[in-house]
Amino acid sequence: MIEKLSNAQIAWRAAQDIADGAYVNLGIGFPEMVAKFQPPGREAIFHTENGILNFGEAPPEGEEDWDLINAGKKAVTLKPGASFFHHADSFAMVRGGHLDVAILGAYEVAETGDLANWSTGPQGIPAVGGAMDLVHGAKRVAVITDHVTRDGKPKLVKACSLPLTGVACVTRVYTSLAVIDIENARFVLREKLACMSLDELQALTGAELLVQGTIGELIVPEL
Amino acid sequence: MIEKLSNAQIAWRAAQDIADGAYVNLGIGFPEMVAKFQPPGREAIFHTENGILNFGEAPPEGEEDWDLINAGKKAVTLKPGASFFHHADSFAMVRGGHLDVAILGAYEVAETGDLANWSTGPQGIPAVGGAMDLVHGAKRVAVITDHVTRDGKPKLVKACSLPLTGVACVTRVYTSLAVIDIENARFVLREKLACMSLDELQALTGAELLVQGTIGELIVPEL
Amino acid sequence: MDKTVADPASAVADIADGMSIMIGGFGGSGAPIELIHALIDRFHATGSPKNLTIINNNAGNGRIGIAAMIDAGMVATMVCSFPRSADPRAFTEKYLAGEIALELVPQGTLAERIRAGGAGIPAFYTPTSYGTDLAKGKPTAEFDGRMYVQERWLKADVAIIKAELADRMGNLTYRKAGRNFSPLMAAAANVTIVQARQIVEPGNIDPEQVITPGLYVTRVVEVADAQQEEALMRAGVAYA
Amino acid sequence: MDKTVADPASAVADIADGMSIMIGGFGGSGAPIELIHALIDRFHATGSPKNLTIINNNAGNGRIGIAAMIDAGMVATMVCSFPRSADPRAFTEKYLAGEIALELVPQGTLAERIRAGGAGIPAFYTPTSYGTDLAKGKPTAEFDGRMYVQERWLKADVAIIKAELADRMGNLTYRKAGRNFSPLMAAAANVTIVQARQIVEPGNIDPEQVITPGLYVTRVVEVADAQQEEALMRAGVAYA
Repeated sequence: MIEKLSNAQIAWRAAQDIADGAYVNLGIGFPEMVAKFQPPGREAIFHTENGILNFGEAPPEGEEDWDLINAGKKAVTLKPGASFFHHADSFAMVRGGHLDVAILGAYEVAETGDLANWSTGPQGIPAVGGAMDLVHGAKRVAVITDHVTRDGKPKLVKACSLPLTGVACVTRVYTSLAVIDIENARFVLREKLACMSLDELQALTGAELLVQGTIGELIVPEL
Repeated sequence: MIEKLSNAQIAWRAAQDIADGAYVNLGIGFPEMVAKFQPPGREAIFHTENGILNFGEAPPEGEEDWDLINAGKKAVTLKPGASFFHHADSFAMVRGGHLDVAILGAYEVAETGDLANWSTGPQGIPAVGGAMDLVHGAKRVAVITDHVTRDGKPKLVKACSLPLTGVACVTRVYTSLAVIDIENARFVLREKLACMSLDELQALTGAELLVQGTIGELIVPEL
Repeated sequence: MDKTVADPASAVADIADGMSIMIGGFGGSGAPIELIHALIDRFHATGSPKNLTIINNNAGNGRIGIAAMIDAGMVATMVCSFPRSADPRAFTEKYLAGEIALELVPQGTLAERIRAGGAGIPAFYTPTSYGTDLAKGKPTAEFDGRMYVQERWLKADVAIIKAELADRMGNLTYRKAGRNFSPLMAAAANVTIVQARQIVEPGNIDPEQVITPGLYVTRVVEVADAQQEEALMRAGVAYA
Repeated sequence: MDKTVADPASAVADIADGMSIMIGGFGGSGAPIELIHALIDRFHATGSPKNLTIINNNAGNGRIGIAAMIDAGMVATMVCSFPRSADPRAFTEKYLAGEIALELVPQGTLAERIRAGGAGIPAFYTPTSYGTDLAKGKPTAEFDGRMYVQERWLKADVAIIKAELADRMGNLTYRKAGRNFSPLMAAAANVTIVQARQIVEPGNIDPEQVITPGLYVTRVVEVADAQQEEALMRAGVAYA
């Protein structure tokens, strides 16, 4: 049994690639966790779609200000140098390419960079939020995700079967097993867990993993 | 010799049609004069393209603040309830139909409502400013002008000979001799100086003046 | 010039059956609860307004605010980006029963369409949604080698929003992230109705700090101790 | 994060031949005179930068600021709405001699094109200029029975602008109508260079009052006693 990374560990790994001074949007839910793992000495500035730049952690329970929330409707705080702006200005930042990184969750990522993360199909209530804007805005669009579904099916696929969030938008995927870049519409394996062979990883991946040069070891602390 | 209205008198007449509480943009130059003749008890709010709403008169000489100017680059003051905004927001007000009245000067106005007021032809330096935006934004676009050119040629014409500022945009013209509406691509005479016959006025006008009902007398105080 | 009115009921008195209403707020942040509840009160008393199209980022939460409008049966169509919430049952039940229509719009496109409505821009191109189900049927075009979707402006009969300070000419400031869609909606509606925490005299808001200039505002009502949707929801309040 | 630099010369040191530069200001209001003059100083010392495309509402006044850049022969193309001024001789002489190109853009379209450049909107439709010479060659389209002109976004290599307060993260406020095009340009350029009257620590500008968030700003230089173009012009100053 391979010991895959926990969500916190995936988030930690993604956080290591955020440069000092980067402007970053973290999707609601699991991606929000990335903020906790900023390397010491680096200062990322977090953007939330509902009009705040440079927000910080959640306030203590009972001290929430419900006019000061993030896109996930969770209470946040402000850091020095924060600003407020309206929704059109907020998405001008997104769509205009002013964010350095957006990190999103995924149902499926295709080797073409297509992302499906907003709809599991025609049943249920569709809800898209800001995901379709984020995938076409940030300079780098990364996904954090378990490598496979709960049923063990690949989430990294040749072509998405679910409704798309965006076409050819994802450039890096951090999974519970590997770090994979998307280049020229192919998955390029950058890092994998040492305890796992390339063949084992390939068997859990729905499209071919290219190897270019050495494959790094995916090393993440206990969290 | 007909005693035509002075520019101040034309501006006075135009000012009488500005309702209490109206949001108004006055073109640079002659139209700026309209602000001086607001009827007592009425409060118009003046907009300038460079990002001020509710500005007031010029400050005393020597007390100018050159960051507080109007579109004509003249120093102005603020009234209580003023606001500043950037140029895109300023023209959103214009283009979005949020101004009640824009009053502009003219080289020519056609009976179709076409306006030419920005270019006298290919020679010289072309300069358009905000005129092309204003004619497609305000709920009511009015022109103030001498009835004829310095050479005595009609400025109210069947079709403009000079480069257009906008097509079918003017709805009322205040001239030195008359007040004329543009309706269904025709000039409709509303008021004229009492000292002048309809035939005399028609002779100075480049397209037919329709009469609908009574023609009011254009009465303006000495100014 | 005095745009103030006495109470929420008179502020929203002319909202009629079949109108489209932009409602400010993102979740509970900036939601004009008292104006919404004044509409619900009138509906219960008179049967109007109903058959409304509501434009908001979300589709209500719990049993207050927009959710309570939906529960009451006032809403025919929701235009929103994210009709989910901590407690989405009001919308979910009506939607699954086929009793409410949904126009789902990506959040940035929703904001930009409303901004375009206020700014006199009838259409614009965005990369957002290109190649997805939400772009189906929309014109597309290539600019500089990249594909874009044409989106249309969005306007409404009425906007109801919440401000922090207002002066009697309608100049507004907002509170923190409560700003969100409200300045855009104020510009995109024929009639803009504002509840403000405090109404001050003109001149008492610094002209540099006005976010919504008064020309976008039709009327203003002071609601000093406004309720907060999130707090009501967490307290389990149902407005009916 | 510290975006401050020591002086105007180092702030503009990487502006190179052939670049497009958006320059904030409307007439003298908000014009970043010290940054412009730093560019002129470098041109006189080194012959660079030249062959520039300058985007501004106007085309200079008197013999200072943009007019002095034109006089010096640094400017190949002006993109503006109104190349007239109290003393327009710098532009006028070069234009009539065929030594400078002019792209004339209606003022609201200029603002919206720059806004679109910053907002990732490659094209939009406006009623402005429909049926006029300035719409020639541009696509048109009908929406809801009215005709509109398609306009493209406008971006630049560099923006140089003037702010009132800046913090070292680049958050900005402006002074009165000096705001004009600057917030738009800050978002539409690859590199945004700011001269601010005062640089403060992050946290010393109220987040509600930030007009340009720091993510649009590349570097900031404090110019405490900035010169005013209009005052210089009236004093007959020539910068060379």
